[in-house]
Amino acid sequence: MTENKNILEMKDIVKTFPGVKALKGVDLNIGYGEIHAVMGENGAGKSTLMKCLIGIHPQTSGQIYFEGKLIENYNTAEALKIGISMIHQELNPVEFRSIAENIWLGREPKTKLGLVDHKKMYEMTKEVLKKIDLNEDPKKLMVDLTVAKMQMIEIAKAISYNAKLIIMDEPTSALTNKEIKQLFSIMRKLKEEGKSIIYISHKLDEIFEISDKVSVYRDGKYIGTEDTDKMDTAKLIKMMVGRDIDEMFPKVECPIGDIKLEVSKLSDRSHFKNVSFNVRKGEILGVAGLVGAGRTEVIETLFGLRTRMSGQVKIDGKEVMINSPQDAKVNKIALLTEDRRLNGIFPMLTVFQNAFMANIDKYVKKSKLFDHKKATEDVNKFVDIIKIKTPNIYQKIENLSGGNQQKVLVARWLMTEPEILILDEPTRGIDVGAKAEIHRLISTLAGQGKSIIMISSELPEIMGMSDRIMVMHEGKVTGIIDNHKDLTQEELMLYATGQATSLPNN
Amino acid sequence: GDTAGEDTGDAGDAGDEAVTIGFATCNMNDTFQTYIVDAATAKATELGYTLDVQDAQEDVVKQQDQVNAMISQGVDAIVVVPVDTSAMGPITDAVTEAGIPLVYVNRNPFGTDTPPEGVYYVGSQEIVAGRLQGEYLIELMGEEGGVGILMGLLTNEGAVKRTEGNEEILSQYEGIEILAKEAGDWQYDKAMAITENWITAYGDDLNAVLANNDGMAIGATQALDAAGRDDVIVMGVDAIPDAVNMVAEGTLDATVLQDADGQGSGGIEVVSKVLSGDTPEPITWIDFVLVTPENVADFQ
Amino acid sequence: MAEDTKKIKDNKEKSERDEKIERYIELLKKYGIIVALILLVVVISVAEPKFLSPKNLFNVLAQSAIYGIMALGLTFVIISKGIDLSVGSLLAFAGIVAASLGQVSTATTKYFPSLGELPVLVPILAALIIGALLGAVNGGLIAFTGIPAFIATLGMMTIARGFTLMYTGGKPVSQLIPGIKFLGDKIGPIPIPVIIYGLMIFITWILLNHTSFGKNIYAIGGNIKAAEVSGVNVKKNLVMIYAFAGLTCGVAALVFAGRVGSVHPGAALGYELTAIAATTIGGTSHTGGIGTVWGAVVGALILSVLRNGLTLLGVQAYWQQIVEGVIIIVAVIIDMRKNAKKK
Amino acid sequence: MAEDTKKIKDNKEKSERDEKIERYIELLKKYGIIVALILLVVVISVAEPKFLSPKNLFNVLAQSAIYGIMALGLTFVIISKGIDLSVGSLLAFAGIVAASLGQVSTATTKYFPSLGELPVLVPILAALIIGALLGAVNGGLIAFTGIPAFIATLGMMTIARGFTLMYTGGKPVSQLIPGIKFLGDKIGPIPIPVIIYGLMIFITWILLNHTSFGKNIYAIGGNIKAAEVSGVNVKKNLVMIYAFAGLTCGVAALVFAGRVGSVHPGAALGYELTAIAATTIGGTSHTGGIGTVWGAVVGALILSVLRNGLTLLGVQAYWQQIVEGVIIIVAVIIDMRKNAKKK
Ligand SMILES: Nc1ncnc2c1ncn2[C@@H]1O[C@H](COP(=O)(O)OP(=O)(O)OP(=O)(O)O)[C@@H](O)[C@H]1O
Ligand SMILES: Nc1ncnc2c1ncn2[C@@H]1O[C@H](COP(=O)(O)OP(=O)(O)OP(=O)(O)O)[C@@H](O)[C@H]1O
Ligand SMILES: [Mg+2]
Ligand SMILES: [Mg+2]
Repeated sequence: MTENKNILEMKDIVKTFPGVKALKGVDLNIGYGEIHAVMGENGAGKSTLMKCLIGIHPQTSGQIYFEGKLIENYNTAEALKIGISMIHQELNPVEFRSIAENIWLGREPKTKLGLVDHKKMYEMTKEVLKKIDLNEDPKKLMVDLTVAKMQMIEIAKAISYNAKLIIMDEPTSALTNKEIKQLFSIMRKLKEEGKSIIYISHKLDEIFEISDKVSVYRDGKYIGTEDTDKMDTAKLIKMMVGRDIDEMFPKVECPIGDIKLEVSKLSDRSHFKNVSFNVRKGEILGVAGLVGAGRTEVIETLFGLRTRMSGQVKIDGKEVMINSPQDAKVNKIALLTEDRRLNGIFPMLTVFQNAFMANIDKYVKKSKLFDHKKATEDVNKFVDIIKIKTPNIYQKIENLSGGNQQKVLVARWLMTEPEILILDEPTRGIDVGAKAEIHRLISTLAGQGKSIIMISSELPEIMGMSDRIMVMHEGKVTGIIDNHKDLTQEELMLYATGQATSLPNN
Repeated sequence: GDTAGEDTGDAGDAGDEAVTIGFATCNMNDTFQTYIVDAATAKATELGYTLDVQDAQEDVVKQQDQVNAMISQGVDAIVVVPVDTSAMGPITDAVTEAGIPLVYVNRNPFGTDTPPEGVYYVGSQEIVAGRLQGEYLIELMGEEGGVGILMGLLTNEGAVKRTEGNEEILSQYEGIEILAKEAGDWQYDKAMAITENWITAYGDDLNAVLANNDGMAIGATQALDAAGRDDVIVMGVDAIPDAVNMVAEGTLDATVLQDADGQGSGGIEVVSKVLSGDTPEPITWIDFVLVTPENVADFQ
Repeated sequence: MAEDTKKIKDNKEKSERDEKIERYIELLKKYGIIVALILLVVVISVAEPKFLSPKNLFNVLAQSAIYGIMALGLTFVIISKGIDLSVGSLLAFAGIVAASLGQVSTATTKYFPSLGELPVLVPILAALIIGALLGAVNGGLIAFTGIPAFIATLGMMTIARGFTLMYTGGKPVSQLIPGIKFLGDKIGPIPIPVIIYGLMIFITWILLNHTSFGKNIYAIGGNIKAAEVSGVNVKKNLVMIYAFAGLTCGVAALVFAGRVGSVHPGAALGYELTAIAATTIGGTSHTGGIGTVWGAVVGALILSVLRNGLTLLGVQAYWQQIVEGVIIIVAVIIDMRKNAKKK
Repeated sequence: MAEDTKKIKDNKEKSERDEKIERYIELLKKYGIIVALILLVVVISVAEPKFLSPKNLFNVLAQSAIYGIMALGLTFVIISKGIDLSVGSLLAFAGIVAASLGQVSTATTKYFPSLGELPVLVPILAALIIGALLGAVNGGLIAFTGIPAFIATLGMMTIARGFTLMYTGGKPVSQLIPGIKFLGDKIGPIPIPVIIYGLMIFITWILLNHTSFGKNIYAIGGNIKAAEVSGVNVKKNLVMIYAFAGLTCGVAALVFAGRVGSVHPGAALGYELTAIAATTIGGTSHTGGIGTVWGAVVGALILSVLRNGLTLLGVQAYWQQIVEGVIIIVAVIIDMRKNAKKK
């Protein structure tokens, strides 16, 4: 036994779900005070392995040693008790409860009478929030937070357990650079305290920045473990995908046409003011900004999901009134929303149903009956193209890995073939291989003369894909910049932080 | 149907085989109906019959289904307490078609008509119970006063008929005002709440409460007691033991005995006559009897 | 390396075999409620062979027709994550109006004394229109005011029952024209309620599985916000869902009037629970987005087989209630095995 | 740039003022159901001033006690995204057993003839234990077999009613000892049911808002996965939730026995809908995770004020049903304004 060296040893872990063998006998060893990246394509089994570890899905076979001791037949409560905590890939807010109640759920501080000590709970919450530099009222309800804030709360919660081993399953997919930096400094502090961290992410640069070691998995199999400094991007990708990826951002240059959509002086009640921009046919407009810049609000208002206070929207030069998503649909606008669980997936429905749901009318035959054959063909086509990993298209989408769920949503919206396609964080949680594929599809659509608005918190993606980039800061547009080779992330950040503006009259 | 014909054929020469009688009651949640069932069961046991009791829970379709199942099962005779007297046509047809003797009990589906051949009725007319309450109230209270009527479930025929009987009598007197008619749904506590509210609303104008059953009458006395109102006349229907006791004690002014024994055992007697080859009268009337402090001793 | 590939191949074969077996078990589990129904039928027919007589089987089918038809409408409602407590009252209201328009001219207590005998189409249309209209009111309330379906339909339940009682002063309406009674009759050995039920099953199945309306129902129940984003006209569809449920009440009312030969204001009291139970037993989930037409049919059948069987076996009335409760629970527990491994 | 900062400041000030007004409107909207209750009280007392007499007000409170107490237990159940249809039957069963243990020794039809007069604690404990135990069975079925709460409690509803009927052969149990009757009596002007109701409100409020049990209830209903990954013992808590609901039925049974002076097997038939309605009117949502104790209280009050008021005003029986339905819907529509701004 290799005591003392490793805090965690997982040996020959097998996990089967009906119809799916998610883990086919894999290992994972984590040292004390180590930040260990776990990498792999969507559906490789990363989250499943972590769920075995934290006691959500006990493994079918295999052993887990924690601090040298074999641990068996335990549940999440016991895992938390022995010092393992986890930030889950899917956010799990109890929406109509406060931040404090969410953090201390299941272990509320008590008074002598055995009642919950709310005062202490709020104080403890403030302390934890301070650690992650988040200034929120502990009594605030989770529903009132943005996805990014909720993610930060989850991070705070995981830290508050004072666990010896913290699992972080894609904690940064909903964060922008600012929060990511913050998270990394917390992680380094934890490491100094001798704590170990398992870190999962699809953003390769993060891996190289923060991790000590990398373990790679593919199709439920263990591929290997390496010290991070001995790795490079190409090698890592090769290990993950099993082949090279030639181009991350296969942007095809295509002729840009007339103005398709023109938004002027759009404002809502409180999140943004006087936002004006336009998109042309065949153009990809990237939208950058920090968390809370109001990007999501702008496009949700444009789409009719939120009430607008003032402003004008023109399509093909004609003013349109969009007060509901149906109005948007009539005007051939489609929106891939930011929050996958809230208004993205239909969790209990199949991949098939999820994929065609925005497109029902397209498959209604002359007889008024639904054309299952054609719909099945189309869905299967997309499953192949963007490599959605699922036993078949009749699998419940909830049983797919997070990244694969996201791919289904992307497929849903690409299938609608709208004139104007708005994508809010389209590749969140998607692996490098599939990302390239999705970029290619977006690019193809633009090539067909569609207008595309793409919000992304990943600056390389924005810079790799956009024709023009709109940057927002605190509810205002600070710049609309033509994309060019020499554009740097630093330059964009100046706009995003409000230190520069190209629109002086605003 | 073929099968049914065969089955009754079997039953015909069931001299040594046990005789089974299907008994389709309307609702076993109704205390009074349980007394009819008890009486019928006792009589059947006495005669050596098996009684198969089915409860339709006031659902007329369910009752139809139960009778159909009894026909399939091949019972020797069927006794029905109708859920809805206007809806017995299909049951009458199905049972007579199968050649099985049919006895209706307690609620009369034929009104003034004579039942078809092979079909009998044992019971009374609900409206009479209401009339008896009304007439006795006039005796006690005189021809002037305010009355509240506690109705059973509004969807229930007994409730409608008994109330009609009350109104028929009371409307003959100009000095009598029906202050309110409300649905206590046969429930003790609902009747109690309604009576409490009547006491508030009508105060001393409330002189009497006529309830469609004893349970609600008991609820009303509870409310009146609590309010210190011993001047209000209360009457129920059914003469369940609690109510009879209360009449004896003087806490309840009257109840109306619907002779459960007479109806339950009477129904089985008609069956026994038919099975032994006699032809009983098509209708056996079992009269309502008013139970008052004067005659209550006879009923305890 | 060679060993590796062999192992992988072995694994593949093994997992393929495993998969087959698993898929088989899956299937059994998926249709667990049918297994429960078959078990029930077997047990009852062993105990009482008369159960299997064709006449009795047709009886069972006819018996399930009324709440079975309402369960079809409720399937839509429950898949959309709603509830409809008003179905029993809607049946009564639609039924009593239809009956009052469908009395023979010689009826002793005629509701519309001046009215002769109308063609049977009039009461039929009346029942369907009233049902659908009141259902649409339910749907409209839910869609446009945002009140919970429980409240809207609870309100409708007492309101519609109140109007039904008022319509006739609490009295039944009987002596219906042959055209209505025909709906409760038989063609050869086949009860017409069964034919109507079959037709309604077919229509419901088409609507749910082969039209965009059906897809929208699943979307609304699956995630109403995602449905909105996907451009589903949620409000319109909600109105349609409840209108359809109301329509099934109208159809059930006609079957009721046909079978019973009269309609009383207490008709179908409490049927909402029976119909919801049928739907739920059949696996339609109150968490929304999940449910099938055949499930509602099997659920209704389980209830009528159970009731018929208990009566045939001569189980005593109190025990019937108890046994019915136990068997419903057990049947659904059997059905739940399908989720067993997914903790 | 300077202009910019000024603008931002303006905006800030403006938005602060806006926020204050908004918070005010928020508050009004949040307590919309209270506004509805007050409206109702005002309208009724203008039409009939007797409504406001202290005696009548105590009546109203006492009348809401029975279903009000059950609504407290249902609040837990519904917040946890469940339903309990068995509460009426549990009341009847707990009540009839308690009554049979609490008869005076001279009772004419004594259930246990050989039993003398037991201390009042015996029937009280019997009612509470039976209620809690059967409730725990509900919870256990739901937690350990995974069947829907609707089915488990529907089964329990018919089973418990069946046993209740069997227990006494359908007959009521009366002539209860003074100790039980005391529970329906008054202390000074204050009805004891009101005191018991008040006590139960307090206990429920403490449990829901000041214990980890309460937090767990919200978590289970709001996001069961969150509860699981936070190490909450969901199964144990579900059992406790339904056991508590059962316990409230036991308490309500005692109030019932005390008020009425006897218990009959048909007691509280259909009360499940009334109690669920009270909870739902008070804003507890069937989508889970949302609900308050005061909401259940206000909901129960709305129902009893309504019923009391309609009687005081002499509204005819059929119309009472109709008006009750309409007002329930309207009250909840008023309450719904609170969600108006949340898209
Ligand atoms: N509950 C479940 N039922 C059935 N299959 C499941 C279930 N959970 C996971 N799977 C399957 O197991 C496989 C591994 O999924 P997992 O979530 O572990 O992937 P992942 O590596 O975390 O991917 P991602 O990067 O997209 O998060 C996938 O094929 C998925 O479909
Ligand atoms: N439901 C809400 N209640 C209150 N404030 C909100 C709500 N949603 C968003 N906000 C506020 O609106 C602002 C912008 O929100 P959001 O973070 O979604 O912007 P964003 O630019 O889309 O960021 P990102 O897409 O990176 O998450 C923030 O100040 C946020 O706090
Ligand atoms: Mg994952
Ligand atoms: Mg955003």
